[in-house]
Amino acid sequence: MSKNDQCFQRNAQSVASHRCEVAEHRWVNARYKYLRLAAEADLAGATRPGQFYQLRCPGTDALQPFLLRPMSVYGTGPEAGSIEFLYNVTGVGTRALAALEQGGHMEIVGPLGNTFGFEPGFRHVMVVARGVGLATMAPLVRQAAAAGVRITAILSARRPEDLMSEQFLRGAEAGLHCVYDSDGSASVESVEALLRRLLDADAPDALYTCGSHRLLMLLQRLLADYPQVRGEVAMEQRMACGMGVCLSCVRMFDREGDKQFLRVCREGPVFPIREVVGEVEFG
Amino acid sequence: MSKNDQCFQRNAQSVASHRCEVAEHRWVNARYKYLRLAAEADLAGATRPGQFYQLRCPGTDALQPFLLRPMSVYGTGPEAGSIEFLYNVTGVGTRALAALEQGGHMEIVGPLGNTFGFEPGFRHVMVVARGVGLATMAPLVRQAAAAGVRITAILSARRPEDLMSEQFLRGAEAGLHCVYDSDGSASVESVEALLRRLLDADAPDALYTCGSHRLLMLLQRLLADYPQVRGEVAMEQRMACGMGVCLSCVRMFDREGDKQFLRVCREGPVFPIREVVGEVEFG
Amino acid sequence: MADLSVHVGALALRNPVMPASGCFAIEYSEALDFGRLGALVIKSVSPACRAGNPTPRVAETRGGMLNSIGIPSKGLAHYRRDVLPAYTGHGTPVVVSISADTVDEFAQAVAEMSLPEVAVIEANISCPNLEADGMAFAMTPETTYQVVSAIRRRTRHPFWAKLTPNASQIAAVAKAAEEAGADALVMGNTVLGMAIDVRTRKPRLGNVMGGLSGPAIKPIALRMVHQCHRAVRIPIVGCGGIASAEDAIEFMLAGASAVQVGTASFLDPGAMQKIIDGLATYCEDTGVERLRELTGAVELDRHLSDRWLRFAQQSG
Amino acid sequence: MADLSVHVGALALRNPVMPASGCFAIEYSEALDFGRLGALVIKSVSPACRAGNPTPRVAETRGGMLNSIGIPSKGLAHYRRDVLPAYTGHGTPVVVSISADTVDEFAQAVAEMSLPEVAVIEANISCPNLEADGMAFAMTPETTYQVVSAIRRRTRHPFWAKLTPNASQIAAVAKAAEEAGADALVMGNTVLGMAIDVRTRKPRLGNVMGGLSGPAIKPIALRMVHQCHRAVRIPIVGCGGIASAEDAIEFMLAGASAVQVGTASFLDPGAMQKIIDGLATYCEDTGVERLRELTGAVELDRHLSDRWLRFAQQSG
Ligand SMILES: Cc1cc2nc3c(=O)[nH]c(=O)nc-3n(C[C@H](O)[C@H](O)[C@H](O)COP(=O)(O)OP(=O)(O)OC[C@H]3O[C@@H](n4cnc5c(N)ncnc54)[C@H](O)[C@@H]3O)c2cc1C
Ligand SMILES: Cc1cc2nc3c(=O)[nH]c(=O)nc-3n(C[C@H](O)[C@H](O)[C@H](O)COP(=O)(O)OP(=O)(O)OC[C@H]3O[C@@H](n4cnc5c(N)ncnc54)[C@H](O)[C@@H]3O)c2cc1C
Ligand SMILES: Cc1cc2nc3c(=O)[nH]c(=O)nc-3n(C[C@H](O)[C@H](O)[C@H](O)COP(=O)(O)O)c2cc1C
Ligand SMILES: Cc1cc2nc3c(=O)[nH]c(=O)nc-3n(C[C@H](O)[C@H](O)[C@H](O)COP(=O)(O)O)c2cc1C
Ligand code: FES
Ligand code: FES
Repeated sequence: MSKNDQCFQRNAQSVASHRCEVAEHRWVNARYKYLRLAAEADLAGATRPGQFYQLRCPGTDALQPFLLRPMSVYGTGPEAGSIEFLYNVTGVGTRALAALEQGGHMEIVGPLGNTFGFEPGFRHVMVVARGVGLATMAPLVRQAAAAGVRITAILSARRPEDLMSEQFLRGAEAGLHCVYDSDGSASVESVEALLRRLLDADAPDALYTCGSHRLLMLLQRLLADYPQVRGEVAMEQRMACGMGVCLSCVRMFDREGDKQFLRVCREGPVFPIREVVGEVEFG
Repeated sequence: MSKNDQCFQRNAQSVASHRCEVAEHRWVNARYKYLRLAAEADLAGATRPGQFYQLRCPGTDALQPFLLRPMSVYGTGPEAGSIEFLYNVTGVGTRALAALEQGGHMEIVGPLGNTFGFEPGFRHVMVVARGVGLATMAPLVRQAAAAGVRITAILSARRPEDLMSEQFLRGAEAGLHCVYDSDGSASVESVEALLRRLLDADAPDALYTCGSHRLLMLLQRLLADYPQVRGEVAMEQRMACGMGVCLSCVRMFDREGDKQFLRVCREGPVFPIREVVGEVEFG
Repeated sequence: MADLSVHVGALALRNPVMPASGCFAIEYSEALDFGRLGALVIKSVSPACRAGNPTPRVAETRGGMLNSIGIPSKGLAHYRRDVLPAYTGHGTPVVVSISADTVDEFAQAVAEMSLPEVAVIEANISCPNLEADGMAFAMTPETTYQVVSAIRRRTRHPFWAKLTPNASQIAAVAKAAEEAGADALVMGNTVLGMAIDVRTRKPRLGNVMGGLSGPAIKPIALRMVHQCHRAVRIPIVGCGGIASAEDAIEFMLAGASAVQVGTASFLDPGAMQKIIDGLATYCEDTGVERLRELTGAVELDRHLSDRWLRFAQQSG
Repeated sequence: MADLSVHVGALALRNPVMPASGCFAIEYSEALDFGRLGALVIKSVSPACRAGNPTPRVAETRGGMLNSIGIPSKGLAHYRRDVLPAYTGHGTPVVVSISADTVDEFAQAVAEMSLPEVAVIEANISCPNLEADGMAFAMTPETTYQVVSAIRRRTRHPFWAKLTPNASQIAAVAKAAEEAGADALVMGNTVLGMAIDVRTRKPRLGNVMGGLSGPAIKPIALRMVHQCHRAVRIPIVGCGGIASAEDAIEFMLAGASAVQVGTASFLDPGAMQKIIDGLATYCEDTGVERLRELTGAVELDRHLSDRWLRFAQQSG
């Protein structure tokens, strides 16, 4: 666990619960909703790519979430208080959230977690995304585009209608490769072949992924053959505090030969792909 | 406890939880809100004056009521599914309710409780109301007006701006007497003098009251001198089930010389004024 | 349509959903068809006449409520004559719940109520034992054994012992009830709690303390059902915070053969019927043919701790 | 501005609000000024090194959450060197919480942590006692007495015994802790609970059972604070479901001298500061000059039951 003079890994200047107004809230496809909130504070200035907030999803008669829900920041700005999320409507909390109407209010806590290891001096980055991973990496894509860094994007989805490539790139230019379960192009073998071709043709400075454990394991294996490429993944785990306090969100990582439990909410959510221990799932 | 062939006092053909849409919701004065709901079922046809519903006030982030809140029906119709409430915004539940927006939804359970003992053959009725009592007796006033029965109304309030006489009469004609704390006219002595004058001048067939324990005690005393006048009061008590099941809402009454605990939600909320036992408050 | 029928010992029920004692009465026939419930459980009656506790008798808390109704009672004769008959004509088994102050009074009352029209007697041994300084019978294995065996000696009727979640050694209490001859356990009653009005500084209940019920206590009751299920072989009726079909399933998976619904009916008098309908839907959606097969079917991975320990030991 | 300061025994606090162990760590300095809290209570440490429990370690319930974090620990030496120092420079008393597996280990660990920079040691005797088959020390008065007196013999530091709401005879446990020499009680820890995912049929926690915390348990914890307050003369620190200034006041009225806030911080890391501000507002609004005067100030009407009985006896 890295240390600074505050005796802990500081991820943000300050973290607080922000009461926000729902500025925009709409379906993107059959399963995902886009949410834009307006806060008083300068969240755009305080938040870096890869970071997340915890959302206090407002309860409804039938759905009464208690814990906050961790959500990656999908975007910020242009107003200082403007912050965007893109989320999959699945369980109690996200279904309750989906019922929130424009003009309504909700609280979010953050910014939380670390950021992607992006350096403006990079020449070329590669992003491999599936599902919610897309929301997490969108700010990184924007950052890379703004820095004039070349982007190669591999997007994986069940079917073409699930892909959301426009939502991912948001106008950024990228070499785009789309793969699908429906036509077999998203199988591990096909993606491996595609990735090797891309890596061999023009190895990026860094490769980022989020949203699929299978892809993560594939990339970890591949990266062994490309030692010069930095690899990073944004991970998920059940959370309570989201701030590193409760120790609920641990996963095991192999950091310099030393296997240790790290907190996804604090030392992560972004970890070096090479450090991930391909643990079995517990419980 | 009166019995019928169902071995219990049946107050309604059937009781259910009705999901309603908020058709209208607005402040009437600084403390009271008017709420009109639209249900699928024919609540107008099923509900009689004096009956109440239990409202499932939707929770907010800060306010999370658990139990339902008993509220008298302030009015029904003209649509079959239309039902109105008039409520004082005070504690957790009513403050949460006050935040509910037009177009939103909520559930209500009912109809519950008994009805006022009104007979169409009456010539003249007197109503003595204060505070929320006004909401409870408004349907009775409408019923009396529709039956062509003459109405004398004594309305009591802290100050003229709290009175809501229009909300009470809703266009019905009545001999209206307003008394206020602010000018002393609502003191027990003044009201006693007023009532004696009215009763002596033209004794009504029945006298109804709701909303003030002090007025109730006064009326009980007065009615001893007017044995021919029927007297009824709508009572309140903490409730859980609202249906006569949990036994939480009992108060003591003197029914034919036999003191007994009756359930405000089932044998009431309307009781003969003469049966009320002026109990001390417990807890 | 899936088979929702269950057994609680020898007693067959058309479905596992029945009311919890004190949260049900004849007035609910305005909202429910009693012929479609699994059983009808009536409010506890005590042989001694009592007025019940001072008002206010209920207060709400987060996700639940406190009650201190007490057991208002006009005695067994009145009960038999004026209360019981209304429940017996619906083609649904009737469960009579008894409370009493002493072991003998309990046994005597159960004997007296072991009537042909009564399918089951539920002994609410979560109520205070006057011979043990007001501590509930079911608080210790010893007092549980005493009262349950005394009851067993006096009745051949099926009888269920209703345990209290306030007991710390619930498995031992459950075993004592089983050994003493209870036919089933009801797990459980309310959890003792309290609330104070910070404005008036007075307790919110006239009786100061009262029983906490509703969804707030569900995880506690569920845990105890699971612990009882591991400890005894007699069937368990789960109770505590059940408000939906999923809650009922959760209790069955933890080991319950049937469930009781209390507080949820106060929020919707049609709740039990909705739960029954929801059980049928759940079975259809998940391909369960016989609901009763869910009893105790929680999937515990007995090797998980070991695997975790081995996994965790890799760390420094 | 009202005087918010309180005493817990000899220890003076600028206000009664402190975190609950395991629900606070140095990272909250991003959200809170540690110099404005009443005290800083650190996550329990055990002398034995442990990885903690399998994931998932948390699950939500109605109005609360279950956790089975366990007490991950790298031992006392690591704690003293790498954990403790970050807490000691804020001008706010530091409370070190200790867990251990046996009586001796407990006493030894407390002795070792009785350091000048530590204001108080909190003994988390709600944790499993390996010598009593894993049952928590604080489950019975006997084991409570044993462990607390062993600790007392080894330290002169102020020390608080943290009790568990799973104990059925809480007043007797509290008395045992007092007699054995605890300087104060913390009432209390989480309530054992369980949840099952009805889709997967698996327990929601890797460890199957876990501790219930949050507003759901508030009425239970409050009742126990009241029972402890009646039973002992040492001060009580209230804990369980406190999420607002009104909750804190409720616990003080019931008998707490100070309060701990756990789960509420997870929903808002600034919760403790909001509670402190709310206490000041409450005092102003209600004319309370010294907050500490609220301790035990619940207005109980000792004659209410009698009055009620006389009143009720009028009925037939
Ligand atoms: C750092 C991080 C960033 C995330 N970003 C996004 C995002 O941008 N878009 C998006 O759609 N989803 C994202 N997720 C996943 C998202 O948190 C879960 O989908 C969500 O919590 C599910 O909540 P629910 O109430 O719908 O499900 P429920 O099943 O009701 O949740 C029950 C509990 O499990 C937790 N939980 C369920 N699934 C997950 C999960 N996958 N990861 C962690 N906890 C979970 C919930 O938070 C809650 O505590 C992110 C997760 C993490 C950890
Ligand atoms: C039959 C009946 C009809 C009523 N009709 C109306 C009406 O038409 N308009 C109106 O404004 N009020 C009416 N009331 C009173 C209304 O129920 C309470 O004002 C309301 O419950 C307060 O809820 P709260 O959440 O704001 O207060 P809280 O203080 O949060 O309530 C806490 C608990 O106490 C109960 N409670 C509080 N005050 C009362 C009370 N006076 N009577 C019964 N329970 C109470 C609540 O229902 C809740 O269970 C009626 C009460 C009864 C019994
Ligand atoms: C208002 C009320 C009255 C109750 N009366 C009794 C009773 O008379 N006998 C009994 O055994 N349990 C009684 N209980 C406990 C319930 O039967 C049930 O065990 C408890 O409420 C937990 O279930 P729930 O969370 O579904 O309500 C009562 C509960 C409530 C809320
Ligand atoms: C995630 C989590 C971890 C906890 N860890 C500890 C611990 O290490 N030691 C301890 O004494 N209590 C621990 N507790 C219990 C809390 O200190 C507190 O007693 C309990 O949560 C009740 O308070 P609350 O409802 O305010 O959370 C933990 C609680 C939670 C939720
Ligand atoms: S969620 Fe609490 S430590 Fe990560
Ligand atoms: S509120 Fe339940 S009996 Fe009246």
